[in-house]
Amino acid sequence: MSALLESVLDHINYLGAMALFVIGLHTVVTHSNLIKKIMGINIMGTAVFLFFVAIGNVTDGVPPIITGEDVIYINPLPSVLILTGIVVVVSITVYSLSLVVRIYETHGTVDQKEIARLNDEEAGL
Amino acid sequence: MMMKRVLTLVLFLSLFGLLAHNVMEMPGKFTVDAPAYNDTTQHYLDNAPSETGAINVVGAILADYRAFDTLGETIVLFTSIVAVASILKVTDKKTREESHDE
Amino acid sequence: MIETLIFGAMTALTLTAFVGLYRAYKGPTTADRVVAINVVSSKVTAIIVLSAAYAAQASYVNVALVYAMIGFLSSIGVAKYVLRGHLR
Amino acid sequence: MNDIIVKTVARILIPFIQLYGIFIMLHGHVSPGGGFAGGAMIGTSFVLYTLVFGIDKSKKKFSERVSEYAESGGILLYIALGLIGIIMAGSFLTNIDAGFPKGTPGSMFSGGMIPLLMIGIGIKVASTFITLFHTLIEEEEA
Amino acid sequence: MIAQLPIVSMVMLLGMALIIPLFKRRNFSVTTSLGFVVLLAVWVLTLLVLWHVRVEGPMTYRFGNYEAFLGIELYIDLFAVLFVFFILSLIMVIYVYSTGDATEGVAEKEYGRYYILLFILLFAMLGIIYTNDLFNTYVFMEILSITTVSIISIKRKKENYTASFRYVMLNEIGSLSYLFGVALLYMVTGYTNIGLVAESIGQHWTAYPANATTAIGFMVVGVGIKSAVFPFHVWLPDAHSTAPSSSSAILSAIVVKVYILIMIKVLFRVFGLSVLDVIPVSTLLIAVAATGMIMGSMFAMAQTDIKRMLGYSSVAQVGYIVMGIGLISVLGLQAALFHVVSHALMKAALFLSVGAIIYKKKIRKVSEFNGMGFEMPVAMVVFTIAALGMIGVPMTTGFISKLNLGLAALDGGQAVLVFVLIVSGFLNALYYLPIIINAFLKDNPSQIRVMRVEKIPKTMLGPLVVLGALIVYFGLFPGVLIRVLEAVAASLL
Amino acid sequence: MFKRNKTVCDHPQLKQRSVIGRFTVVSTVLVLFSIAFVGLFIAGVHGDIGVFEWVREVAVLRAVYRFIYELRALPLLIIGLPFLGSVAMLWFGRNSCNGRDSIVIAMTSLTILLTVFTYPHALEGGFAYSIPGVFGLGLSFNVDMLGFTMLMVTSVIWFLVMVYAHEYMKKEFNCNRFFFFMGITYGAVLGTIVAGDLLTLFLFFEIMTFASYILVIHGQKEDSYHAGYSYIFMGIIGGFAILVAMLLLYFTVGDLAFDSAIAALSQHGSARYWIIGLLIFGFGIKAGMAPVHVWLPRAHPVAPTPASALLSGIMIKLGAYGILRIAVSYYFPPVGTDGGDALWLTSQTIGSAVIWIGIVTMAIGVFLALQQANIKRMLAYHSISQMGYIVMGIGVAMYLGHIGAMGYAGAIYHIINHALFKSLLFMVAGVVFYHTGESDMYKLGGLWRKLPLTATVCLIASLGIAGIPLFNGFISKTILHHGIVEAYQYGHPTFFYAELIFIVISAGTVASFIKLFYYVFLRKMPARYRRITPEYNNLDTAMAMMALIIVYIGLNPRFVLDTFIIPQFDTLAYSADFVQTYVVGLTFFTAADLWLMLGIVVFGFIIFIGGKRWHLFHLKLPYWMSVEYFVFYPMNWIIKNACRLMYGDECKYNDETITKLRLKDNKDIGFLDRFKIMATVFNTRFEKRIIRSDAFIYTVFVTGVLLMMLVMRLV
Amino acid sequence: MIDIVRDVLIGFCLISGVFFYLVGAVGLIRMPDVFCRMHATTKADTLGAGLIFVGLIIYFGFSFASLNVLVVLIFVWLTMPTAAHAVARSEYENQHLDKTEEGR
Amino acid sequence: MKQQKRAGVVTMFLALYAFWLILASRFTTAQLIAGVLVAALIVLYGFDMMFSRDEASSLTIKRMWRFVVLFLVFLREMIKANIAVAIIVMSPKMKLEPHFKRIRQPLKKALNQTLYGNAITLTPGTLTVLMDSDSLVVHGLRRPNIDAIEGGAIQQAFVNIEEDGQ
Amino acid sequence: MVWLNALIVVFLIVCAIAVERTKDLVSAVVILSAYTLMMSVLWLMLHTPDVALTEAAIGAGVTCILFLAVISRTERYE
Repeated sequence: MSALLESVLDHINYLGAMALFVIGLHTVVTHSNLIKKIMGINIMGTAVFLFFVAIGNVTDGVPPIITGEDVIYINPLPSVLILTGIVVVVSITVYSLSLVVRIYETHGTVDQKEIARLNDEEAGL
Repeated sequence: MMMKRVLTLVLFLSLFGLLAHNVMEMPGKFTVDAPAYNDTTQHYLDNAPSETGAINVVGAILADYRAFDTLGETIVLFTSIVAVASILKVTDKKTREESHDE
Repeated sequence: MIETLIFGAMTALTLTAFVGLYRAYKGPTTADRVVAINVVSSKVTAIIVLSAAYAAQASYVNVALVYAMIGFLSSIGVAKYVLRGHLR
Repeated sequence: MNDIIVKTVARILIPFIQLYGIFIMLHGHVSPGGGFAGGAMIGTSFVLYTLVFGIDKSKKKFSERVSEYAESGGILLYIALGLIGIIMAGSFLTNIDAGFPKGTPGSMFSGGMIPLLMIGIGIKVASTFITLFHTLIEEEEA
Repeated sequence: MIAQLPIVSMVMLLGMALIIPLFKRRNFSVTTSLGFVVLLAVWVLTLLVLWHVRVEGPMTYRFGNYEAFLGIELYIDLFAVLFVFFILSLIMVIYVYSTGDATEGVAEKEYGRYYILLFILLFAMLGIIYTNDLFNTYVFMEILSITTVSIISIKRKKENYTASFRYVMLNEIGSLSYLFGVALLYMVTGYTNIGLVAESIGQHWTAYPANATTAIGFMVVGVGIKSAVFPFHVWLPDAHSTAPSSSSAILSAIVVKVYILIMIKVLFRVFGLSVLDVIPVSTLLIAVAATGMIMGSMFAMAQTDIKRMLGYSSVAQVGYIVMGIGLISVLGLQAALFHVVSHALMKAALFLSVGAIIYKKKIRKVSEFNGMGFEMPVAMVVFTIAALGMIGVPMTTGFISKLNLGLAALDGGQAVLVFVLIVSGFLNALYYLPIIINAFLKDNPSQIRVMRVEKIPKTMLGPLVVLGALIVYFGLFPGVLIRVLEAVAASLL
Repeated sequence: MFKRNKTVCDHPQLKQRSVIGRFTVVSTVLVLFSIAFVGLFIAGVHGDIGVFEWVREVAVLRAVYRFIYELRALPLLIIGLPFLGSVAMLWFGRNSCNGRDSIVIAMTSLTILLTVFTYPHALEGGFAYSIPGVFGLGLSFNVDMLGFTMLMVTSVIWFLVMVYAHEYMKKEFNCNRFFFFMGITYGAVLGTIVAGDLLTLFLFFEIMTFASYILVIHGQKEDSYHAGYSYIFMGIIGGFAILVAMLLLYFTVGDLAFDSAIAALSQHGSARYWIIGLLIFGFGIKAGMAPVHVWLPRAHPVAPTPASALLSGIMIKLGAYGILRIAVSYYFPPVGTDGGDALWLTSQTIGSAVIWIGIVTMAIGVFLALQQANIKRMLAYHSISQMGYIVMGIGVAMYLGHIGAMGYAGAIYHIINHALFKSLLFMVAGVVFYHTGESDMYKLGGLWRKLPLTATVCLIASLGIAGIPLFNGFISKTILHHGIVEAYQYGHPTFFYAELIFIVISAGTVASFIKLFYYVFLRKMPARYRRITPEYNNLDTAMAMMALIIVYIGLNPRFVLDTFIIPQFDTLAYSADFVQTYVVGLTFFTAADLWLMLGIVVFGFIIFIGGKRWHLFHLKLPYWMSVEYFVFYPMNWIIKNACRLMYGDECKYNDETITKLRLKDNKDIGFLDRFKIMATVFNTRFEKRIIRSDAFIYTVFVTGVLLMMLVMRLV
Repeated sequence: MIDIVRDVLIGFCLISGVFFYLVGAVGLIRMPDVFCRMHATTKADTLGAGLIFVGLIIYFGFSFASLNVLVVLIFVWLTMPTAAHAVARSEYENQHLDKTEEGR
Repeated sequence: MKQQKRAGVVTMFLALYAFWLILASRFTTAQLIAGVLVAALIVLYGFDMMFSRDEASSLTIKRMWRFVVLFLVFLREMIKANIAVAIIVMSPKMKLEPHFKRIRQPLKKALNQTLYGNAITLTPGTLTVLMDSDSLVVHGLRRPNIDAIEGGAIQQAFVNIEEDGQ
Repeated sequence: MVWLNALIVVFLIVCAIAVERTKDLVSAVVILSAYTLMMSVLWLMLHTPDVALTEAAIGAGVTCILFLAVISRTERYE
């Protein structure tokens, strides 16, 4: 038991990232509200970033700002990649949000099922 | 309906289970022995101030070693703003009506 | 000793943040949620400063500063939205 | 948000946020932060301004024309710095080899082109967020 | 100096995109002609690079003169530069077309933005193909996806928005999956450079097999979503059918292919045969591809909207390509690459000709194509050539790729795939032929009195003719191309 | 492209008289000239008159002869001529239809000329020419004796039909398009024949399929579109089957030429069977073989008469030609291999199957032909039946191996004969339609008085197809009969029943042509046909020519045998003794054959009279006997029940589109329509559903992939 | 000696700060309506944050870090009540004007 | 008026500069120069963002002292009230009488009003809900809390500051 | 430290689930901002102040407001 617990604690960030990934995915899948979907995407993105950052982490490390002291620095590369990733996800989010606005203006709803129903009606099905 | 929801939940739980199982096999110790903490990292930490003059290694990598990534990322932002403008910018009334009608 | 205390404070604050989360999820009105999140926000600010002390990294305080500055933005946004229905 | 308290606090706060944003932007190479965070902070200050004082004022302060130039300009600055690398050192986006002054590590004026790139990014990000927010909340009169 | 050309060409494209807003007040033709000049210059530069690479072998370009394990590098080998050259050529054709039509449904004010997005899209594609860095690939992938989505949604129609939304959601999920894979790879190797990762994964993956398998799964699925491999094609029909015609052509002919090139890179460059032999990726890809080949055609059959039909046809054709990749052999890869080229040509021709018809006649329904062959002869003839190519009729590129794919399948010991190939081809015939027949051999009852040959602008006519001619040319004389692609495939494996 | 503008001869006012004079005379002269030319050729071959010596003596002619003789690209020229000609006539045909037709006639007659010049090469065993680089594999052409025979038959019949078509097409629209695609088809047919490897053959075969499609749907009516769909899609299926076989072949052998495969093929077990099976399937579709004949009775009647004459006369023969070509090249070990060779065994196995397929094809064709009222439809079914004979002959040739020469000879002979009389019969049907506007034989009658020449040629052709002595059908049927008899003598005794069926079917053929002739030409004439004014024109020229050839072959059966067929055995591995004894030494008109024939005729009369008496010609076959039923009823059932299972009461299976599926008459809703409706149903059910579960699919798939990899890793 | 005093001071500040946060949390749960909850939370938060920050200022001693913390404290005290006020005001006007009542 | 504005600018500039120096954490020449430049830039650019109407007055020692006094008073009140509220919250039976009350306020300047309102909010038991130029609506947990506001110590301190400024 | 880390991860997961479960989009946004806040703390725990800063500025400030802006232009309840 304690071995398992130790293992879990060792991997806690990874596990958390996986859980968040799955939750985000679940949000995207099960919710028909478009804004909710975007939130799900955000959560997924953060999960991946968390995973990335957790890779670079070193217990009792310090941020990689070189001061000349004898300390263990964490791995700086994941942070860099994540910095880029965050902005990318934000821009995607913004773009999808603007799409949602237009969808609401044209369809009168932001619910995917409703939109599908409206489209079906329009197509005469 | 309930059945469907439960099935979905089971699916996602199994996905999580699989992922968790896989994750547990990965190198977990957050130490310098981790595979990712290799010569690249060491080189960054040792030589970044002398090679770039920046003591914040993250900044050094961001704007020097991997500056091309950052360029790409600014372009993502640029693209997103152009895209949003192309969707949301108010055009004159006539074109809008044309495009929304039909 | 002090480090342990700081760590304990961080843990305690994190635990109390759950309460805020509960209220934010449960709260009948929007104001409730926002208030709850405000609590979480201030707790987070405190945690960050505490962690700066714990990790002996003065630069972490900068993050707290960011939260102190723009943490209330969302509250104002929500307030304006509830009041006006738009953000213009 | 026609409220005295909020307005006044915003008025006090906005310059500080901006200053802090610029600080983060300029100190990307010596302390945490960088172009993104700084730019986002500046953008946030304008978002706050818009929220509190309304979009018209905000647009007057940061017009579309400015935003257009800022957006293109940020990237063009970046590219120009990169091209200097090609000319001087035979590789795009070269830092020290291309003749940018290295400075003493740790001081503000160091790191060659890194602060310049950060400024470029910061301008870009700030103007992007401002414009995005303006575009998103702006509703056409129909 | 040659070494600088790839990045210079990329910067030129980017610069073009950035200075378009400055020409806002001028006549728009100035912008388009300037854009064409830039494209032409880039094309010439790429030709130079191609020549250089063919003679001297692959070259690497390191940003900031840093070592590969520190910075980002471009790896310009024959594979990359050949496809860049091909993409540029095709884009030039589509570009010329788009200046004539630009854009059914795009407001005139948006033209500038359309071309900004177009040039950034090109920049991103060049970046994706040239770069030798996994994370950089991700960044460019995001640029690519956001630009592709926005050249769909720029049309500002009801259905465009929903289609774009679905596209952007799935794209983002795909990107994140890919990034996840990159993270997993980074975890055990510590590099993001493709060459170093490949070196390192070959040694380390037995120590962390869970890592490599999860990574390969996520990366393939992530790129698979973007390249519309069968179960993930769901975004494609809507997106392709609603987009402006030139956008559809770009999307279907090029963008999807670029993602497939990423998939090839990931599979063969990153993981390499030693891993692929053990992990059952081949089975997976082949199963997916075979299903896609049949199902895509099945779905296409019942479509009433012609562009939607073409979209589904793309799904099936992507299945062909993935099948070639999944065989994991030189022959299969070569066939897949050839089909990348041939399908790009054919699909571009199809979308552009349909676009010309929509531009002039404003019809989209399959059933309304009666008598179209007499009203718009050139467009319809090009359509016919391309459609016959899709079916796999000899003398078109489609036949050659079918031949190669079939041989590769036999070579891989998967004879049943040949059967799938044939069934798919037959299903293709089932929905392409009636259109052609109706267009040339049936009369449009409402228009029989006023039937006349519609004139389409020369800028639209030229590209159509060029594409049609290319399809036939490569169908008749594929020798050179096949030999080059064989060399490419051999170098990849 | 093909503008819908009517050409000059499409105008009804101009149609009647103005063009009769000059063009008819010219074309008659041309026909006579070509008869003379072919006659000279025949004479030259037999060495009776020193034609070749004469040619060699005249310097100019010698120069021309040598030039053409040494022209290696002659096959390419033969193929290219029709293509060029068709483009040219499209150009000239814009203004005058006479100009266009002149080009057509000139082109076809020139092709005959060029074909004749290949004879020396063909005799020497081949005439190879190749263009490397095209398609990556290169094209190659080869004219051997088999090819030459086919070329000769094709070019002569095509020429005559073109002469016929000039007159006939005046009643149709879109003549330009018709002749253009006729030319393309002609080129493709010639290309298929002179192809030197499978790739080239496939290429031209496909072109032929697509070009002749236009001919089939020329009428542009609903039924012609229906028929056209069947035709083109079956053609495509066949093409794909050939493609697969080609892939397999290229993979196993590494080459596609018609002679290099043998050693490599004999080492591959199952691939050998797959290749031949697929090729027989693919070519069999074009040949109208039994289970896949469904397109033929639809497509042939709806085409304009010249087209259907050529479809029935030439194009379906190409299927048989393909099978034959494969059989004698890939599955035919060289002289000297023993009977235990693997290829022989394959050939034998396949051969027995092919024989039975041929028999079944014959039976189905004749049986259904007897039920038809439409003349062209009946003729189409007879085409199936006669193809059965040919296929059976090929089967015998394959089955018997070294001693299968009789089947081979019979097949080729029947190809020639059937091309002649079936084209002629279709032309007759066309003439009847031309004058009366009617093609239901029960509504016609007594036309021999109005159209005496037509009646005569119809009689000749009918006698030919029925196998009456002194007409050509008798000869080939006799040879085929010898072949099948040999099959059960040297092979398995069950082929005795095949022979029995063969005989019965011959009787059925007789009966049905008695019926045709009786109903159309004899009987009492209905009143509405009394005003027909027969006049001499090109129709009669062409038909008379054809009839003459039929009679000539019937009277001089050894001519074809000696000129065309016997030389082919030089390059084939048939046992020389056997060929010498049985084929060369074959005597026609033996008493046994004549008695058998008499019996058949009598039996045929009995069938006809019995059928007329008890109305057996109006049998309606039950629905469950049709191919559609076998394929689609189960599919229908499965989809219906799957729908019910999944949707319960919401199942929209009774939608409007679906009700169409219930139609039992396969004329209204065809083979492919059913398939398309099925696909549509499937799509409407699942497409949206799949699209709307976008990210869900991702989840399922990722889970599946991870699970699969986990399992693979742990196991 | 001075160290012990400092430690004790820090300990007191931190513990009482956490205590006030705890009070805020309890109030957040127990209070009956929005405004009351606001009382509980905002105030407790403010003093809690203040105490913790003061403790940390003592901890950091006389350095720029403590100045930074002080700045953070100032900003927190500037923004938190503002946010609370904004929310309260919106809620107040909402309730009194009966615009909407959300309670799903 | 203009004078006041200029004074405001200077105040703001100084505040920003101080902020910069605190952030920079070291006094190198580069930091000092950059701080001046950036603070000046922000003040110049954001001039109309910061000063809409009037109001900043010059910073004198006296005023600063008053501020300190205000701060101390405020701290005392706050701690007192905080403990009170904590007791309320922690007691098993919460004796609450929540209510709104409109009270008058004497302050004129927006800055002071703001600080006053915030101070009220910060003091436990009371909450500024609405604020006009001459009155404000306060929500109180208990009656005594609100009653203590009007004329309380904090208000007095604010009045002192305001008077001083004029 | 590990326990705190685990606690924060649990908080994040609970937050994510709350975001998913709640029907009111405004409160979802509000909870999302809390999620971002805690994420930022986690990143400080993992010693990456750069990311924490960026996340703080972008996540808490901009994203949240942009979501709100869109909700204000569309529907509030799911």
